[in-house]
Amino acid sequence: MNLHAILSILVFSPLLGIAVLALMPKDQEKSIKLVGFLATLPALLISLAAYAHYLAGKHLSDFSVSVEWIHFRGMNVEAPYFAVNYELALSGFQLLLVVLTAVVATLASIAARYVKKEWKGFFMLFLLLEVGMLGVFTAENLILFFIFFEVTLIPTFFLIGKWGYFEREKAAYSFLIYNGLGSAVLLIVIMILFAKTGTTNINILKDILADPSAPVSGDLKLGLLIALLVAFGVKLPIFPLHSWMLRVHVQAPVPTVMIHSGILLKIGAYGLIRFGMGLFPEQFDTLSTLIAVLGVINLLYGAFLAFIQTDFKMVLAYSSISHMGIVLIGLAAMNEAGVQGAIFQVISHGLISALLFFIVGVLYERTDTSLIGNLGGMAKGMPVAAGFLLAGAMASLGLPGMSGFVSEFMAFLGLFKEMPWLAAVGTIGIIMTAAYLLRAVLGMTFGKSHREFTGVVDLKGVEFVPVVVLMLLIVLIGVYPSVLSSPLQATLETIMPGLGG
Amino acid sequence: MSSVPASAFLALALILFCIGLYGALTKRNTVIVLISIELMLNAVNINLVTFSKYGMAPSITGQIFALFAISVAAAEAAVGLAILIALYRTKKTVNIDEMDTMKN
Amino acid sequence: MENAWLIPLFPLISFLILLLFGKRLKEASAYVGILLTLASLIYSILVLFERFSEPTYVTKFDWLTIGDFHLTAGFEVNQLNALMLFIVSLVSFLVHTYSKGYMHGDERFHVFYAYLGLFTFAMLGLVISPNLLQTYIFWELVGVGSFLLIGFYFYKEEAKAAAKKAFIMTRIGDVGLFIGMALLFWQTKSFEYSDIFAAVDAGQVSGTMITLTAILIFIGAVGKSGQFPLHTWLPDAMEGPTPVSALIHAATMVAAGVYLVASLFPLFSASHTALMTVAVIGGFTAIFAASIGLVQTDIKRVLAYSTVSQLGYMMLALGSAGYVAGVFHLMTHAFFKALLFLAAGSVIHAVHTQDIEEMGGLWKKLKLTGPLFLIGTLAISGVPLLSGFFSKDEILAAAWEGGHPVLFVLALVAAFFTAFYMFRLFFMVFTGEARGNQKHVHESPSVMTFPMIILGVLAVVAGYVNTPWFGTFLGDWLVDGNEALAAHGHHEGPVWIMILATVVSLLGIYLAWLIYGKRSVSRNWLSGSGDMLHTVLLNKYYVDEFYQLTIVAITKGISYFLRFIDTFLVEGIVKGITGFVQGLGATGSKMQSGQVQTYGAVAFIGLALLAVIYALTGGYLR
Amino acid sequence: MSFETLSQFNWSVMTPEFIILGVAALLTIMDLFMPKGQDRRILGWIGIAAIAAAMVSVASLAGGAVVSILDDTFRLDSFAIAFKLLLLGGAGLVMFLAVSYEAKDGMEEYRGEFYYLFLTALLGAMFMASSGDLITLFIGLELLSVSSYILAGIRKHNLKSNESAMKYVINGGISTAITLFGMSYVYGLTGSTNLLAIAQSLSGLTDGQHVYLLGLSFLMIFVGLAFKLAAAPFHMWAPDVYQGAPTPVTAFLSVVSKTAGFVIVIRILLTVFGAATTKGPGSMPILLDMQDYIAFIAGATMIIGNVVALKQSNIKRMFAYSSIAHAGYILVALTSLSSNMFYSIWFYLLAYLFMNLGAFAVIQIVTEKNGSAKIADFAGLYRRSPGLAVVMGILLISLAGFPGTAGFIGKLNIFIGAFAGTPHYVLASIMIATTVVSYFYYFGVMTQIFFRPAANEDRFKIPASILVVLIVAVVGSVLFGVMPNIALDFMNNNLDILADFFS
Repeated sequence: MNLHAILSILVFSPLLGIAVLALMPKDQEKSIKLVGFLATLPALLISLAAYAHYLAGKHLSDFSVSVEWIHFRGMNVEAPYFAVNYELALSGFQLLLVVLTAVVATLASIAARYVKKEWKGFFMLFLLLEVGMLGVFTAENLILFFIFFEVTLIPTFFLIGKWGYFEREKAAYSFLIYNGLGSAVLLIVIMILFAKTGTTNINILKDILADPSAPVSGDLKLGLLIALLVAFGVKLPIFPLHSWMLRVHVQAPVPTVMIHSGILLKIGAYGLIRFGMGLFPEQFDTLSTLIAVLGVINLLYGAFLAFIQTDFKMVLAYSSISHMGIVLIGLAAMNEAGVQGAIFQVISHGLISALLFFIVGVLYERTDTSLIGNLGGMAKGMPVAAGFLLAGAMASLGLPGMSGFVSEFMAFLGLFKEMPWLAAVGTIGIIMTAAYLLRAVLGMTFGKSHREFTGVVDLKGVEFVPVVVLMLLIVLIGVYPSVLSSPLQATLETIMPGLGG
Repeated sequence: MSSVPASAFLALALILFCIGLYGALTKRNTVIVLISIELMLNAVNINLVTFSKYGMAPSITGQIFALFAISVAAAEAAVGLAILIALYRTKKTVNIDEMDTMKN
Repeated sequence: MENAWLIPLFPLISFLILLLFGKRLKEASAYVGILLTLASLIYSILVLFERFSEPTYVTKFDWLTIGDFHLTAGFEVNQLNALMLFIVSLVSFLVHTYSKGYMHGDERFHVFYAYLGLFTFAMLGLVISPNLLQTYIFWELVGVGSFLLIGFYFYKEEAKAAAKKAFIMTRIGDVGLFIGMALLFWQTKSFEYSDIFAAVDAGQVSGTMITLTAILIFIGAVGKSGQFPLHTWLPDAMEGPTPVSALIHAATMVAAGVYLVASLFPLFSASHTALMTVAVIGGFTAIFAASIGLVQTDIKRVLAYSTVSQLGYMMLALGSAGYVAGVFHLMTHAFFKALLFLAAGSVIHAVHTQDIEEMGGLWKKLKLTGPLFLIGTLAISGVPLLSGFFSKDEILAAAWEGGHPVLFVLALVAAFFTAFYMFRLFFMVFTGEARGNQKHVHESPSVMTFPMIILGVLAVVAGYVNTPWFGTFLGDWLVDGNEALAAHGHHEGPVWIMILATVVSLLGIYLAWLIYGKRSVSRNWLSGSGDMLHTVLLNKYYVDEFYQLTIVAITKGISYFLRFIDTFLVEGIVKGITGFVQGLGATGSKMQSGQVQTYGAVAFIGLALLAVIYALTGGYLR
Repeated sequence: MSFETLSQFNWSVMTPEFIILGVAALLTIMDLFMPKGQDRRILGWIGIAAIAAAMVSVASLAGGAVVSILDDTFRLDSFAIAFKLLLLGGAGLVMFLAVSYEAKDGMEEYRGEFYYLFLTALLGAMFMASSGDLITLFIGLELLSVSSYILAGIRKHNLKSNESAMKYVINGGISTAITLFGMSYVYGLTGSTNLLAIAQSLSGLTDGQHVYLLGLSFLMIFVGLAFKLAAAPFHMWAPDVYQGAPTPVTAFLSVVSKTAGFVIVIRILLTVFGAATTKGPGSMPILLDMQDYIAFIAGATMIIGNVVALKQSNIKRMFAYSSIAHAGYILVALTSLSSNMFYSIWFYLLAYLFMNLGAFAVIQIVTEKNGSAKIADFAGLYRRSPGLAVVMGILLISLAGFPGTAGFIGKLNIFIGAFAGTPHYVLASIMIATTVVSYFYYFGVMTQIFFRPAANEDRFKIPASILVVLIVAVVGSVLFGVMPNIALDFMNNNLDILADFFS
């Protein structure tokens, strides 16, 4: 069979679901939710198949596809210049993110059982969002990447603004505007590169920018990298560009926030690694100290603020900021350990935050609150949920044997080689993480129960699927990290020579 | 015959243009505003005719242009006045500063 | 030995089984736990004996690849590991058995056993780790196990607080360990103990770096072993069920710190400063905790502080290059302290209180527990011919030989204190007449007494594996084949030390008897001597309060400051920008006055503006 | 000029114009002789047919060499063809809107005029597209303007309609005067009104004084023409006129009239000032010298349009500002003067045609239903008519310039031009920033449509003619967003504007 079509099928398979949904009457809740769930499966299966394909020792390049698409006219140069192809491909790194996306999307579609109204519209947008995310991670040129990037924007806006909690519209708007600005900056960078070099294919660009005779001066490169840092800094988010993300995490509905904190934030990290580091290695090196400082700031800032939140969602939101700081720390190290740690953190946080937000969603469904104070002593009422919550917290605070540790460990290990003092400061974050997570989680689960948990049912039925799957993956990565590290080796080798490190 | 220098005509045209502009931007009565616009257009015509006589490369085209300008100006004025009448029927005023039902 | 990795596996299996099926098994869970720990006990005994004859066994496989570095996982069986394996699995097994009686009737019985399994697994994994990274991993897991068990009675606010405290305080130490580890890695390019030692011997690592890393790693040990200043969590940890206190906070986990220092001894011994630090901290903690122990009235807290102080002893030993002494005391202490805790547990089980003021006169009622408790007390007080005597003597000798006269004196005083408060405890609990109601007080079931008996026996005889008289088998064995340690083997301390130690401890016992046994001296004799001092001790030198006022307060302060920034600076800027744009729009739409002439004017002004610019620049902007 | 010379001209190149002219005249007569009561919509359909025919003939003329007749006052080059297609397409869709526009407020008996005035206006625009002489340019411009004055005021019993017409006339008059004044100087300096002749004689310009004067006339012409583009500083009429005029007229002004404006601007600026030198032959042309002024106007236009739009509560006013903003975007392309300028401007106008006319179609339906044009009237549109809501959503997304729509590709084109050669970072940054600002109001409409509850649940009935517009608009916006090369390649293969623009 022809493997080149696979990626396109993978990316656009959710559209099938959209088509089916479009034909369904809008009031059949059960069947709509079922279809919505089923529609996420093809992508999941294909991505897993691709992973198997990799494990079987075959080349991921088998999947890459490139088709003539847009050719911008009037620049008085012939193709391939100013031609944008439809080109998808998979590297190890991308493969992992695609798998992560597919998994989280499927689980989120299960979590969508809590959606109360207009399931049809919800799932159509949800699936569109999945298309966008899958595309982002497989796109091989900047313009295609940007297109998919924006495709994620609009569904998310509606998913937040229509199905979210109390202040949903405000949240949706700040999401739109911040990310709009971020993508605007990104677009400028892309178009400058495009106008200067006539191509946006990442690999070709890498070669062009690598040779000193390129039409892009060093200063310009530095400027572009800083712009990229801002663009993806909004997504990641990097302090002080984070305030939108707090609102989103608090207001968005369960499945959306799972996707959002699990995948969408990771696009920022992906972009920084693939484009920031991949295209401008020297400039990245010159900025590494700054990035490390930003990372430490993120780490501590998020941690300290999470320490005094009263709403568990806010705790998680700030903890996301804090954990993304670790990504920056790892990147700033610019050595195998650091970068690998950063990538690990991307994936592990994707799983962990999805898990935690799902559990919070469950709690909210049961108790109509996510305030730590109101949930005290929850372990009495719903021990299993409490147990998983605790486990999730442990994973999040970097307990060995779970994915969080490996990434944190490597990121810091990397930085300790380059900037030991900064790293030492950063380790305060490790303590604070434990502090705020225990404060919050124990506050919810342990202690005297402030409320009657009678009638509050524990985790049950299909709710176990996301929780257990995510937990298993977290532990798997924690115990046997090679599942991630081996596909990454190739990617790292491609990035590292550029770093000369 | 003693010739008046071209610059004089141009100056006249410029002045006329400015008067017209001033009238168009300040007068309350719409009719006068329309007339002021006519003044501006006529300033143009003076320019054209002047140039067609004393220009860099004198030619008849200027005067043709002027003729077109005149006729167009007439058409414009006609339409303007027609609209003004319609407006007057509904609003019972020709004061331009009272035409502000649409704003914010 | 090739299959020593099975030893930790058994408890893990029990953990998993109980996690999944515990609810159905109910009390039967106990058997699962007991049998599986028994299995690992037997296996570890085999390994121990095997190790007597065979050399160290190491095996490892790639765990994680970072670029060119291959981080490995595996296990190693050297003397120390083998010994620890035996101690841990033994105590764990006994505690498992004991708990069947102690926890009887608890609705979360199976959860308790699951946690025990998890902890045992982690602890056993810790002791067979061949490299720092793996050690760290299990080190953390052990912490979690302890955290879970301390917080077992989760609905009690105290338990919650204690669990949180334990986790965070140990975490602080762990970070030290983490940093040390990371730095050491980039120095030696490896986490393997062997490579590290090799690199240290080869002098690849600068002296300062050795000192720095050693001390950082020691901070980790300080956290786990409840050394000053990170000791405060350990007494609070007594909120956990008593068997847990016996297993984790007396015998095994808290000793992990000592174990860590011991297993990294070559690194420490390479830096005099590091050793000195260890010794000083240890010595200080020993006397510091002992002094607090003098006045506590909660039976478990007294034991807790004595644990802290004993751990201080071990650190002191290691710090003054008494490798064998440290490990030796670690072993004996494990036995008699576990014994004491279990006995205390059985007492609490009987009288349903932990306040010694409400006990008394239990000697007659608890026919078995009493004597066993006495054995333990004698052992810890260092009365001759019991295990504690030999190990403590070894330490004093080491301290003296190591040339720390001051620490030596401190140790002596600590020994005196220990003897005093332990017997104070004993007398108040078992002698005199009953305070508080003691109706239907009864001896614990045999399932609880049996482990105590075994420990009792060990508490008596364990010392004889390493004595000045019957040969120093343990010492020789521990250092055998390891020149790095050979220097720090058994010390033949001068006899006067032994005598002095004996005298001191006997004095302590005598004083305790005068006050609490014979009551010839008023109880307030000590507190009377300075009420101030008494309250200070009672409040544990106000260390907790101090932390509350400093670290916690500062943290909170920073947080609120940052929140201020978040709400006003970050949000403020955003609001400012949006406000500006909105304002621009507002003015723009205000200009839209509906006055057509304004529009024309604007156009004209625009034109004029451009024309003026044009005129001023003479038509050439560039 | 004798009959022979007249008959020698290749009149066939004027076929499209003749068709429109003829049908316009025909409609006038039919309207005259039609019985009073009879429905005049038929005239509209005839007009549509005429436009379709004209389009076909224009398309058939594509690809040929440059033909210029009547002493080079009328020239048919690729530029003319390309933009005539836009004008005709736009006018056609507008006619569809007009056919279903409900006549009230005194325009009932003028319905006939309503249609053929569109045609005359269109005719003027087409002449502008292919005139090679200042005079014909001016005539075309005025034909367009005067017709649209009347159109704006055609609801003669409606105060707003009258008022908007009045404002339009006055501002239009002023702008015309200013433009003409500028033109008169150009004529004075060259003694000719033929663009190419002017270019010829200016290419040797050396005298600093003359250059200076020419610069001034440049400013006058540009500012004067800014009126048609609704670009700053001559933009302020737009909101009022857009609001008061009948919706089809508003649509016409925002698309066709704007396109025509760009046609004339490009014609004059490139031919006249592109050739005029600053310091003798071979030196930098005035146009490049004046680039910064265009940039200044472009920036101001984008900022004003997008920022003020935030504050609007009337959908038509909002779209007025949005159209101002879009004019600004196109001016960025004009500023950059890059080699792909024609492509980017043409493509953007094409995209704008689809998305804006589609949006106005929706607006017309909703406003006629509710009798008012408040943005709040869109509340709950999604519940009332999901189809309409989704269509509007797509069009708004395209206007906001999100990928997958023609609006996005149009912006990409402009950016390529702006960064290629000497990059215009500031201008491009303003453009992107204001684009983000525009999300606010476009998505504001979306929130009304999708999030807010509906005031009343009664549904809409969509007339066939408007349905056509909607379908064409959506298909166009999406198709050219996904496969822009359909348009780009057509232009690339058939219309070599750059080559025959100056010949």
